[in-house]
Amino acid sequence: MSLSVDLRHSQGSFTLDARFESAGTLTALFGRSGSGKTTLVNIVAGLIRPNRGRVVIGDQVLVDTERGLFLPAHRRRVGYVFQEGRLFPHLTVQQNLLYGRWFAPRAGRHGSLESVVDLLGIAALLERRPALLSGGEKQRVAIGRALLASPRLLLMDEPLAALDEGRKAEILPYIERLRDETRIPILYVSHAVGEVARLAQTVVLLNEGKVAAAGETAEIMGRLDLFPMTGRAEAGAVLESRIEGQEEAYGLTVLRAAGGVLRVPRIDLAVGTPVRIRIRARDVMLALEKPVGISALNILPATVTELRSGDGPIVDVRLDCGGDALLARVTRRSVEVLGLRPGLALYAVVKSVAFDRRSVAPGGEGGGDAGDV
Amino acid sequence: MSLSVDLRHSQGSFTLDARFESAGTLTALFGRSGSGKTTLVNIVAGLIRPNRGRVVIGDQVLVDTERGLFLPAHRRRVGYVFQEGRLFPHLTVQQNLLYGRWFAPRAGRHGSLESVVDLLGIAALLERRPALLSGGEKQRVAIGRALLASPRLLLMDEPLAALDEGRKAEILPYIERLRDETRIPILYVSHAVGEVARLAQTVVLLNEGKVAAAGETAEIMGRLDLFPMTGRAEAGAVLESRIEGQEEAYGLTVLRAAGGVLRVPRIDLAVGTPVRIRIRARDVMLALEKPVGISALNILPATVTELRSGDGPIVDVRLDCGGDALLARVTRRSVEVLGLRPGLALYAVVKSVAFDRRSVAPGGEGGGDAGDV
Amino acid sequence: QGKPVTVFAAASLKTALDEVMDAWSRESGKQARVSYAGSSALARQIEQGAPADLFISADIDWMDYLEQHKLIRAETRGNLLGNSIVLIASGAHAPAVAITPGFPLASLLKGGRLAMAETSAVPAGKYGKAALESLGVWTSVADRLAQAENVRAALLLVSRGEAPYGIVYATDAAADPKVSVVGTFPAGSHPPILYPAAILAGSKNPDAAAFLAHVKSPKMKPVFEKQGFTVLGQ
Amino acid sequence: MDWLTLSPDEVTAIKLSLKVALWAMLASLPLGIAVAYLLARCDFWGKSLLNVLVHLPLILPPVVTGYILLLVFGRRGAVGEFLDQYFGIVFAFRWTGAALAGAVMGFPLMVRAMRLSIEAVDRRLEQAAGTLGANPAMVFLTVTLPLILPGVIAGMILSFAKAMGEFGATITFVSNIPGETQTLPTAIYVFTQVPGGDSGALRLTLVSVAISIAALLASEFLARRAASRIGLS
Amino acid sequence: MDWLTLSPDEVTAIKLSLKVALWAMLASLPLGIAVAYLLARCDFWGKSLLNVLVHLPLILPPVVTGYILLLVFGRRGAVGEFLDQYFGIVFAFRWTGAALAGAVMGFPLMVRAMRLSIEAVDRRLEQAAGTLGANPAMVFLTVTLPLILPGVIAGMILSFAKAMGEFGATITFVSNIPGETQTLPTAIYVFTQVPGGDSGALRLTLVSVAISIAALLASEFLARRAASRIGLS
Ligand SMILES: Nc1ncnc2c1ncn2[C@@H]1O[C@H](COP(=O)(O)OP(=O)(O)OP(=O)(O)O)[C@@H](O)[C@H]1O
Ligand SMILES: Nc1ncnc2c1ncn2[C@@H]1O[C@H](COP(=O)(O)OP(=O)(O)OP(=O)(O)O)[C@@H](O)[C@H]1O
Ligand SMILES: [Mg+2]
Ligand SMILES: [Mg+2]
Repeated sequence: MSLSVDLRHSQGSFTLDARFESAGTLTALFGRSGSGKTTLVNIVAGLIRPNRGRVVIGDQVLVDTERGLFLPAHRRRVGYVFQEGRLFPHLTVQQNLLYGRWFAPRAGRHGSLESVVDLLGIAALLERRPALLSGGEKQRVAIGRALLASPRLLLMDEPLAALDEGRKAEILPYIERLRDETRIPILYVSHAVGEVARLAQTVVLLNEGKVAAAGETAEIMGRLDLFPMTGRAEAGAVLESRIEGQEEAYGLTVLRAAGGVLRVPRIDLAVGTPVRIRIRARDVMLALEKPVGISALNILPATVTELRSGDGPIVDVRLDCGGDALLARVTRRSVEVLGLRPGLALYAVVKSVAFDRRSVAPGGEGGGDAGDV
Repeated sequence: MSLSVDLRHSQGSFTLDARFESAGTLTALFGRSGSGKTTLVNIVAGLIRPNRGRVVIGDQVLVDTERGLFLPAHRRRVGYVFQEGRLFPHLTVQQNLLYGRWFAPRAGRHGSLESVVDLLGIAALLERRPALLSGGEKQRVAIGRALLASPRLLLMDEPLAALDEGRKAEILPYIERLRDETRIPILYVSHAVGEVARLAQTVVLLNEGKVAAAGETAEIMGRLDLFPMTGRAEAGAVLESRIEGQEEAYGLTVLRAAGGVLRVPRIDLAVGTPVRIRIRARDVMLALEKPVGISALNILPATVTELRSGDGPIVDVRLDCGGDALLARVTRRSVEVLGLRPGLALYAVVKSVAFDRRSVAPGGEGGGDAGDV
Repeated sequence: QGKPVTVFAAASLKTALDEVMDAWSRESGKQARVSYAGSSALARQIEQGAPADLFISADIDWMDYLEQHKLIRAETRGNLLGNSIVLIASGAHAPAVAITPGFPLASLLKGGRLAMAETSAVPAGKYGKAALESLGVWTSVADRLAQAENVRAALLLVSRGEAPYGIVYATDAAADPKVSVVGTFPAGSHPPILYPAAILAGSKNPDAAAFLAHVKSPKMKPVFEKQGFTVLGQ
Repeated sequence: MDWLTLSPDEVTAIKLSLKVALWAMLASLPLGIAVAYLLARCDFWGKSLLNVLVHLPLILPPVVTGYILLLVFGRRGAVGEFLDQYFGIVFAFRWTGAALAGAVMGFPLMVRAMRLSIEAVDRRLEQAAGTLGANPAMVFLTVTLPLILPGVIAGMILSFAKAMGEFGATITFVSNIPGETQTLPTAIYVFTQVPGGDSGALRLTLVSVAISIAALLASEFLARRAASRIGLS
Repeated sequence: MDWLTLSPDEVTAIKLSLKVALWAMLASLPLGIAVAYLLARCDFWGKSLLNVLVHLPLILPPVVTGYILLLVFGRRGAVGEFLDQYFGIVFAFRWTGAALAGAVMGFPLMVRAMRLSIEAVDRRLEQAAGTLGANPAMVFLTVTLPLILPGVIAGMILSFAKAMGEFGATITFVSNIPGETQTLPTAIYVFTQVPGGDSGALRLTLVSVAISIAALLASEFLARRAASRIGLS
């Protein structure tokens, strides 16, 4: 389902002026603290009435100030994971979780209490009241509450910020499944580039209330000029590939991208399934000759297309890898020593690969899975 | 100043039973959601009276249930950055920031309002009330408020969780400076292994209310058996080194570790200063022959000492690198193809280096700096 | 057995009237009930259609008011009881005071206050004021008054020693051992203190007249006299 | 201890007082909550007027309030006549009138307590309930109401206590008819009006205080439970 | 409109009423806050007793309260005698006594409002203030008090309004001395006791209502400001 936003809203000295379309089921809102992410989500949820503008999800108009249309929050059926929890203090965890159920139509329910409770590891907390929970426990209950409301649109404002890596690693695949299986549109706010790159089909980059960039995750994450905003450390490129085969013995899956063959931890998908993989610039090394006797599994021939140095000793290198763009991050010293320049043919040595099943057709045909080596 | 904790406290069905000593000025509390981190910090702050136990900071006893001693919170002079903000809603941001000042003795003040406001980027918010701030803005004000209270002990409960990478990158060095210059002991709760590894001298790993491990950051982060708790993705080793020289032209600094020479983005410290560097396992590649014509700057000869495979295709390799331990993460396939086994001599190719000035003497002699290539 | 007779009576009559009522119930087997309150409140309620049969007021004015508005049966109106007002002093053994024209009340007060019921609204206060005026001492004590909500409150002030002297009904003074009656105001010094009674125009209870007759009957005389009232003959 | 024995009339008065106070409290509760909500949350024309109206019984001497009630709700009163004719509800000189007087006198106290609680509710929780599909009425029932329970209980006990103690307006409005409108306070009042009535007044006062203590303790208990459910303590 | 003209005595009564109500409100404020805090926050032996004591003026008929005041604070009363002898404070027949009566009658209302507000304060904010070095007294002054301001204001207006309307306890305690203890309600009462006094009662009632409207509007304004400072609206 597509999400179309075209808004203008002022609060105090801050003005949100955002316009974007997203066809993806998971749209990431990305931007620095105070850039207007929560404000935008609140407008979509119906908690703020925008000064003017239009929000449409699928074929349902949520707001249209020109036509004087404003669907009240309780009729939007959004599941909103708030940045600050907002659990009901007078209800137990279980009652909090089931709150949205009372109001959701029976048909269209997805996710049972048990499965969500299991996923979030909150079975032991069901009888407690929120005041007695730890920060991360509260956040998990808030996620569960939104999921169990069987929403038609999921709004998640930094849902995983308070969680440890282990817990995140358990919840992320669930969100991916949700995205792919139920095809509920998700608007996802996060500061973690890794999360965004992994989950989002579309990224909207907000900067001081304005949309600095919006588009396919691959494109946005690969744009060197956006690094100051997307964060350098996590920058990378996204490649399209297909599953070529499985190496059962090693627990690896072989992928074929335009630039060559890649090996990644096992993906449980049929041969031929399209898969999107993300390769962080910092995980790519450049070699003039094809290295041998090396632990890295993935060595792709490539050509330098662009060099861009930031401040400091670092240079971002854009490569052409069989038609796809690849990013590598090296030092100025290496640029000089290796004589890197546009046009130079060399090898990209990729150590880690983050990947993500590319959704091909609506309706989805199986669980996605994800990993990070 | 040393921190010594020996506590037993029950709340509901949860029991915290923690005992550790930390000589470091920054002690990281690390552990999964619900493992008791906040509870421990609250006890140190004086907000919870433990059932029994003792907390001593430097030569000051904060609690000693055996001797019936309990220093009330307002006499402990801690600066506590709460997990949930807790800004005073009736005060402006500026008044919130200066609140602790009213009660702090004039002598011993560190950090001016201006410098803290600048650091946190909240100059435009000073006249506002907390209700009108974004999530990250609130968190920044909370950090400022604790810093400006001129505390003798800083307690930070996930202070950076709500902040974007850019902002984090600005605040982290400040915390490092605080740690090194003012030598205020800091108890720092975080889920981000990167943050912990970078900041902490001592790591205390909590698991279900018990101390699973406590000790030097290098040791804890390098222990393969703790990976399930510390998180695999960020695992790595910490090496001791000294500044050997500067390569001004490239913006690089040359470090000498036991295992060889390393090049890292410039550190503004005098030659000879000891520096601690962290090398993530995922950033280390193994090569049987010394690679040439490669962009990685750091190639260290090493010997395999231990192989430990987890579930899946990944194997963690422990290396001996001139006496220091180094970790590398490779696939089972590579182990087989390269024939990795304990005793094998090979080369560790290190792409990225995270580092951190090792504090040598009390009193500190200059600003630390940090980077990540 | 018909509906009980409902009597609206001034609160100060409670003790006596309760006894009278009991006697009636015993004798006639019929029921009566009394709503005791201030005369003014009762009169206003009657004006607003209160379901009362008989009104016994402590105040001529309110009975006149009802009569003007044709709310009582004028032919049944009669003065039931009489009372007198006395000067009381704090303490059980205060010396008597001769209440004569121009008697030195102001100097007796010695800077204290003279406790009275409210002099423009409450009957006992109005009578007291009239008496003091006719005796020519009003102006000397007008700014030394402590005007209470009712006679009982005035009595309380003297009884507690808050005020050295007070003017109350003889009926109230008799019952309090902590005050002594130091003089009685001559009957001519104030309008007669009367408790008029009348059957109300809206009364449909046939027993009302019987009850009124019972109240007036000589048998009940001692009951009222025990409380210090003068029972007025018809 | 003879003077402690209650006469049958007094027992009747006690029972009546309880009935009157309970009804005064319960009957004014829904309106009280509604008015408190309006005053706390809404801005409308005439809000100040409503506010003044609610406070009036507090400001006016009770006798005046009682008189106004008599004029309005009495048999000859505009509203009284109407209610009698069309609904058969009569207040004049009935225990219902005593309850009305008690309710009116306690209304400002009840409303204020509940209003304070409503104003203290974190509206973000109500928003959260809205996003989960609860319409405004459900939000009120499932979130606001439970959260303001301590205030509702406080308002109820204030109203009850006031109705138990109310005398001026009651005696002016519905008089002091034994078995019908003679409540504890009016009975006490009459005792204070006659010589030798002190012991009677004291006796009934003790009863009145005992009842209110019981009510107060019950309310504290309930409020404590409500507060602990909200996690305030 | 002749009947609207105020007599000099009435003007005096109005001024006195204002003075009495203001003092009643202000003088009971510190004690009210302290008691509200105790009841909201502390557990101690005799808490229920204190609670009952505070509510007593609400429960008892005002005449009884006035009577008790007279017994305790009268010249011959235990406390009254002591205060007179050692501090020269006299309540009997003085406007101070009227203020005391007003304060006592308004006390349960004041305490309840403030107590509700205190109970609603997020104690985690007070803890935060504590960690920043504020001792309990400073925490109260800089955090708790500003946060309960709406409740304090509500308590003040309730106390003021009650003192403006109080009549039974006042006239019983300090009687009705023009210029000293004759407040508006007692003046109104007197008018209601005589046939034909209605216009006078109405005139003074209007004045009383006007004053209270002004006070109410002022309190609403202040409460709104306080609330917006807390960010509640
Ligand atoms: N007041 C309380 N009463 C009972 N149990 C509590 C209370 N507060 C916290 N707990 C429980 O104690 C455990 C530890 O809580 P704590 O807040 O210390 O966790 P934490 O390590 O800070 O977790 P997080 O990372 O999620 O903030 C949790 O299981 C929590 O449910
Ligand atoms: N009610 C308000 N009135 C005025 N300004 C506001 C209000 N709420 C937020 N702001 C301002 O609007 C801007 C955007 O706020 P918003 O909460 O949308 O930021 P955000 O992108 O969610 O940031 P964060 O990552 O820190 O949560 C901020 O500068 C904030 O100070
Ligand atoms: Mg936000
Ligand atoms: Mg925590």
